[in-house]
Formats: sequence, structure tokens, C-alpha cells
Amino acid sequence: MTRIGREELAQRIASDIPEGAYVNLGIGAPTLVANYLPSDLEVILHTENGLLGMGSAPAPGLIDPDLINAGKQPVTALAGAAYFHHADSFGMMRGGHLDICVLGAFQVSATGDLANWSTGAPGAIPAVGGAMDLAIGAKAVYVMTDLLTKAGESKLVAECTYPLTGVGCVSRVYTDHAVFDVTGGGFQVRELFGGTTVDELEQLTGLSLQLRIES
Amino acid sequence: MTRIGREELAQRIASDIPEGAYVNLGIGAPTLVANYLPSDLEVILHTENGLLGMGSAPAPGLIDPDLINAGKQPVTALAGAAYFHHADSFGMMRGGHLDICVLGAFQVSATGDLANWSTGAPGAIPAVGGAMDLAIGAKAVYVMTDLLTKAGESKLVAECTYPLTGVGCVSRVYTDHAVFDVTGGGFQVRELFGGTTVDELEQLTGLSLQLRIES
Amino acid sequence: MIDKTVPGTADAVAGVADGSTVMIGGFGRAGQPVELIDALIEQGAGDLTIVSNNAGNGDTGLAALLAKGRVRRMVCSFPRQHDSWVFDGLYRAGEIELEIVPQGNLAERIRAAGAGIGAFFSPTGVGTELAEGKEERTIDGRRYVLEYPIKADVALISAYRGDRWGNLIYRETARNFGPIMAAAATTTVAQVDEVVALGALDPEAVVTPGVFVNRVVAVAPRGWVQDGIFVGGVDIEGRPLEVLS
Amino acid sequence: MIDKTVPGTADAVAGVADGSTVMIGGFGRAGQPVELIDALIEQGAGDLTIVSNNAGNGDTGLAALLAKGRVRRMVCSFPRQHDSWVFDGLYRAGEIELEIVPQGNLAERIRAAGAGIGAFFSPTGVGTELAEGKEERTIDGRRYVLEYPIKADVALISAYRGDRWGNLIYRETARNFGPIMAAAATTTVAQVDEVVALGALDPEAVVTPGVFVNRVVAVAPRGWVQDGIFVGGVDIEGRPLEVLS
Repeated sequence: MTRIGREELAQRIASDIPEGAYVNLGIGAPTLVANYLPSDLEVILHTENGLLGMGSAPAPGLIDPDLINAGKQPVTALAGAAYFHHADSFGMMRGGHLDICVLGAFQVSATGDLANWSTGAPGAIPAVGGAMDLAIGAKAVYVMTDLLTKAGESKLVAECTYPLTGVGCVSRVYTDHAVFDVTGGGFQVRELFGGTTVDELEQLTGLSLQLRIES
Repeated sequence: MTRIGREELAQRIASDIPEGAYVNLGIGAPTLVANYLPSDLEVILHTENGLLGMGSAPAPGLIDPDLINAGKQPVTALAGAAYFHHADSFGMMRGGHLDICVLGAFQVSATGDLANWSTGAPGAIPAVGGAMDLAIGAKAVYVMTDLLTKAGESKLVAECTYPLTGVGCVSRVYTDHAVFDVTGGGFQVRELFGGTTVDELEQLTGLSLQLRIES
Repeated sequence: MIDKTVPGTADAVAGVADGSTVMIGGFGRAGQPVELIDALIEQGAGDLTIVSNNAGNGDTGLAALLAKGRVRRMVCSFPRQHDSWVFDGLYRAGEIELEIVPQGNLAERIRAAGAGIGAFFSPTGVGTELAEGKEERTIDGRRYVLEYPIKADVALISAYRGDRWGNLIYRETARNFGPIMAAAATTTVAQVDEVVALGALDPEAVVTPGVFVNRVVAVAPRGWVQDGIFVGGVDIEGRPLEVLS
Repeated sequence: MIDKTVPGTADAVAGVADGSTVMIGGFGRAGQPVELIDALIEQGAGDLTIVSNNAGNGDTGLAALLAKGRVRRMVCSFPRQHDSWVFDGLYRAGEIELEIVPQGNLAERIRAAGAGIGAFFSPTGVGTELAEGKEERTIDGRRYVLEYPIKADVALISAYRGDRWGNLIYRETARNFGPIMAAAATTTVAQVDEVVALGALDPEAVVTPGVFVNRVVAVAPRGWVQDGIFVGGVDIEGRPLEVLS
């Protein structure tokens, strides 16, 4: 079956972000989405370490160590940016003022639970950062992930077995095989990539899936 | 018996405020205290409508309607001032960052309860403003008041009969007859004005009073 | 292109529904969005709940809205002022409901709404009649009462300068409730003296980031400021005296 | 005359007692008060509880303090980074305690301490193992957990400019935890690039009013800024590359 690559998936997500949206892109793969936002549209990026109106990475030699994103990578600030402290920044998120947050995942459950901060492996050093705040804060939480783990297990599950990041918080999952909406009745297939079929997805995930009917 | 006037009392209170103190002066008589702070000492005045480093009233013709105090009178801002919004301003107070607050009172009880916002008179329009926040916020709450009401009743009481502003919050009461500390064991006379005696004060207040012994 | 500016105050207040909860910024006259209130009177919405620190001064602004009978309920800390005769009359006639909230609890409850806090324990008001019926708890030996967020459908605020993304800066103590109300309402409308180009506001000094603002409208500049400099020339009610320049 | 400035970093951290809770500002390296931490190492206080978003980078700053064995307990949101080998080693050896707090709850709990809030209901972490054992409540149909303030004996923060009253401004995302930690500690110490004259900081743009600050010390200016202007010239760890001017 045909899958799409990570860059293509980032592009696919970017195309769903409307002009004027306030968006937080999580650490890791979700940051790639920024590269595909059309330059003629204004989308305002939030980074939880205190900046609204984040721009792209600086040119080499123009790195400002005071100006970083949540992944601690150097960034720039656009005209129209604003800085604020951590309580204000997380209040902005927790208060539901951001439109979209894009996050990675270990698992997403059929009821929209998210697990993305800990594998629960014994001996691992726990570290949650802003993951739990991001998970419950935005109006829409999109997950960007491969459908399967490297071991071939489905990341879409009936119930998460990894430690939870948030309960019932995910609204949509973008994977390399298909896009899924989380509905009251479980996962609904919104879009299939390449030749993937719903039957194949059901086989891969072990879940009963519905195809979204355009109304 | 000798009493001191309101201006003299303001001066007396001012002399107890050390350099470097952060002070909020309540609406009404307490604002007079500002006039007696020595100009060669720096005391930083807070007004709860969003300014630290408040200065004196402006000259006529230099009134700026954007720059007012909690009593909605025009003021000025000193070099070193800072503006902030209402949540930050009351957080500053509630968080115990101000050293002294000077307030008026209808009644103060022997356990430091304060009543200064409502006489409880039927038909009166209630209005509390920042009184309850001021009462519980500062490290030390000083009350500035006449000892007696116009009708000759003591404002120092065993228990307040007027609606409370705050419980156990007053640390000292400056009156036209004497200065009282609120201690675990009731009012202690800290200082007597003119020829006033503790016996006279006991008669006027109907309370059993102790004279503070300098240690 | 994001452009939150609207041409006039009528556009700015369009769509306010009867029965709405409307926050109105300002402390006394400082920071009161008078032009937006005038437009709201013109727009006609009624049966309103108004959240504002005071209950109007003189016969203009919030007082004028009250005088028109558009307000069912006031939530404020200090309605009774020397010039609050409009509110006083309505209250005594039993024509308006009143919820009194200590000023710091009012501010913190508004802030909580904007910051997604479900409720908080405040030491303010403990043991007073304004805390009657509220849940009380002793934490680390201190008494607190549980206070809930105050949200609004609409916030009308006054700022000094804004840009097309809705970023705002304020002026002196006219800042007061604007920044917290902006974050607590579904739709936030800001009147500003001047709309400036994107990037003209120092990002270190922006007080209200545009994410909290839906509409920005420029109104007549305040008479006591020219090009950002205080020039004096008014009395406390904003009436012209003389211009120093 | 109020003068909160002190001559050197040793004076700035004088008196920190063994067993203290010390907040340390910064998010990764941005805003980390490295010179104050170096002075604290020199000062010698041990058995510390450190509240900071991360648990040190490389071998300098907070990592150096950890390496000296001065820290009994870390309260942070994200200890595990690519360059947090010092903390990682201590943790695996069982030589340090760790309390993990979601970043927004960490920030809000610190803010609550400074603002006199007894506790608050947060939606963050509900239903996760980090909320186990915490009081939960449903308010208006949403689940929340009760979170308590985090106070400190000392806060060490890094700002950009300060004055003798302790007013502070920050720079870009190096602001992060500084303003809220300043308000949450009994003694707050700020290192700044430059102490400026009283009145030189715009009162509209002061982020931390001096009331929250006890000591201010000027340290070597950051290499990437000259006279307030970004001049580039360093890599992400602050090492010189080239100066554009």
C-alpha cells in the first residue's frame, strides 16, 4: 500500500490551517508544518516559552540565544510579535485561545486520549514539559504520526496502554496512511492516502473504522 | 484631654514609615500621609489601579486623566514607576508584597477585625472596591481614624457590629487620642497623645487596655 | 492578510445580542471605552449583564447605557461614586440587579476565565458577608474562599495604540482591566487612539497580544496626548483647559 | 535612597542557607542566571531544593551546581534533554529526588505563590499519572485537579536591564520564568546586563516592578547585544562566531 512521507504529511497538515489561525507546533515532526505554511497567508505561531508571532530559523551567524522555541532551537520573531512570561503563555493556551495545536503521539485512543510523553519504561527519566498543557489547551488538537510503530503496532488503539498525556483531547490524527477524525463513535477515516483502503486500515489497527461521508 | 488633629496624625504615621517601604494609602484621610513623607527618603507608593511609584498631585493644567489614584484623583508618576494591570496589581497586594497599608475604619475589634466598607444601613448602596483586598494583603495594616464616632461611640470595640472588611488583619490603630497595637491579647497602648491617660482611654472605649512596656 | 481593524465603532459593536454579558474596561473614567459604549447604545442590545469596576460616572459612557435601561444586572466592585447618580437611581428604584465583588477578586476571577482556571481559593473577603455561602477552606493555616471565573460574551476596552493583528498597548493607569477582560471574552473589541503599522509596537512592550482581540477601531485621540507625548490641557474629566506644547 | 544594586555576584547570593528552596529562572539556556549560579556554587549552600523548568545543560550553570552534589531535590517539567548528562547520572544513581510538574502547572503554581492564591483548579494533567492522588473536581462539565502554590526562599533570575529600585526588563524568550519567580520568593536576586539610571526604563514596559526584587547585580553583557541592538555573532550556546555591526 502507498504511504506518504513525513514532509508530504507536514504539507498536508499545513493545507488545513486557515489564515489567521493561532497555532502551536509541538516539538519534533510537527515543527516541519511551519515550512509548508503558504508565505502569502498569515498564520500566527505560538511557542509556549513566551512568543506569539514566531518566524523561521535564523540565518547562520544571526543566532540569538535569547530567542528560541520550545524545542530550544533558535528562531526569529515576525513584525507583530509579542513576548510574555510563562504564566501568561500557558494561560493563553489553557484558556483556549489557540486554534490549533499539532503534536506527536505514541498512542491515540478511539475516545481521543493522547499518550505522547512517556513510554512508562522502567528506569526512564520522566519529562513532560508542556505536553499536558498543549494537549488540553487548544481548540483543536491534531496529532501528526506514523500509523504504526517501528515494530508494526498500531498507534491508533481502543485504549492507550502508555501513560496518558490528556483525556479525550485529540480531534484529528494525521498519519502516513490516512487522516482520522476522532468522533463520539470512535475514529472516522477522513482521507485515505495512495491506494490505502479502509479494510487495510482496519487490519493494521485492529479497530472498526468508518469512512467519513461528505455531506 | 488633648487630641491631635488629622494632619498631625498623618505626620505621626508618616514618621513610622521607613525608607524603602512599599506602601498603599487608602482613600480618604490616609492619603494625607503622603504629604508628610520626608522628601529626602524614598518610600514607594502603590495605588491598586495599577501603579507603583505614585507621585504627588499634578499642577493645575497638567492633569492627565489617564493617570489617577484609587480615589480617582489625578496624580503623577515618579522616575522608577511601573504600570501594570488590575490582576497583577491585586496579586501584588494579596501576595503580601506591600509592607504597609493605611486604611480608614468604622470599627476595629480587639482581635484585629476591621469594618470599614459598610455601615449595614438599610437602603444603602453597597460598594466595597478594593477595601477587602487591602485589608488582608499588606504585611502590616495600619488604621487611621478618630477614636470616637461623631456620636461619641468608640471605634475600638470588643467585637465589630458593622459588616466586616477583614478578619484579624489590623496590626496597629492610629487615633487622635493614642496609638494602639493589636496583640494576641487585645489592644495595647503604644503611645499616648497630649495628656491622655490609659484610664481615660479605658473609659472612652469600654475596653481593658494595657500600656506597652518598652523592652 | 489578517486585519482586525474595522472602519467605525458601529462595525466594532455589531452583533452584540440581547441578554449578553458585556465586560467594560476602565476604572472610573480612565480607560473607559466611551466611544464603544456610545456605539453599543446606538446598536440597541438590551437585557445586558455588565461587568465593570464601577457603575458609570455622570451622564456619559456606561452611565448613559444604564440610563437607557439596557442593563439588567451589574457586576462590579464599587458602584457608588460621587457622580454615579444614574446607577443610584436605578438601584433605589429596584430596576437593576447588583453583584458586589471585591475588586481584587473581580480582577482575579476575570483573569481566571481568560487563563482556563476552573476556580481558585482567595483570601480576600474571608469571614465577611460577601463570602457568605461560598466554600471555605484553610490551607497552610490561612483561610480562603473559593471563587469562580467570570467570562463574558463581549469585552469592550480602551487601549492607546493597536495594530492590525490586535496587539495593544495602554497608557498609564488607563490600563487597569483592559488586558484581563480582553482574554476573558468570546469577542473582544478595542478602541484605540491610533492604529499603527504592524511591527511599530515594541514586542517587548505589547501588553495585550493580538490573540485576545477580535476587532480594533480607531477613535478620536485623547486630547492630552500628542504623538505619544503628554501635553496636558484637560481637567480630570477630559475637558480642554489649555495646551502646553 | 533605595539602592538594591550590589557590587558583585558573591554579595548577590550571600546568605543562602543550606536546605533552602531556590528557584532558578531560564528555559534551557535562555534566561538562565549562570553567573548567579556560579556564585551560589562558590557560596557553598547545599541540600537545596531547586525549582527550575529544566535540570541543567552541559557542564555549566545549573548542571555545575548539580555536579557539586548541592541539590537534594529537583522540581521541574523537563529534566531530560540531549545535554542533561549531569542530572541523568545523578538520577540513575539515586542521588537526587525529582518532582515532575507539567510546565503550565509549574508556571501557574509559581504565579499563585506570588499572587497570594491558596490553590487553584487546573485542567492540565487531569486523568494522568501526574494527577494521581490530587483532588479532582468537575466544574461546568470540565474536569480539573487542585494545584498548590510553589514558594521559594530565594529566586535567582536573569534580566536584561534593571535599575536601583529593582525594576526589570527582559529580552525576548529569555523572559520566561523570571517575572513569576521574582514574585514567588522571599529573596529575589536578579543579574542584569546593565544597571540603568532610575527613570531610564519605560514605566509602560517594565515587566517586573521593583517590589518583587531584593538585589540587582550587573554581570558581563551578553555577547550578542550591543547598546540594546542584536548584533549576532554567537551560536546557540552563546559561543562567539562573528560580530556583525
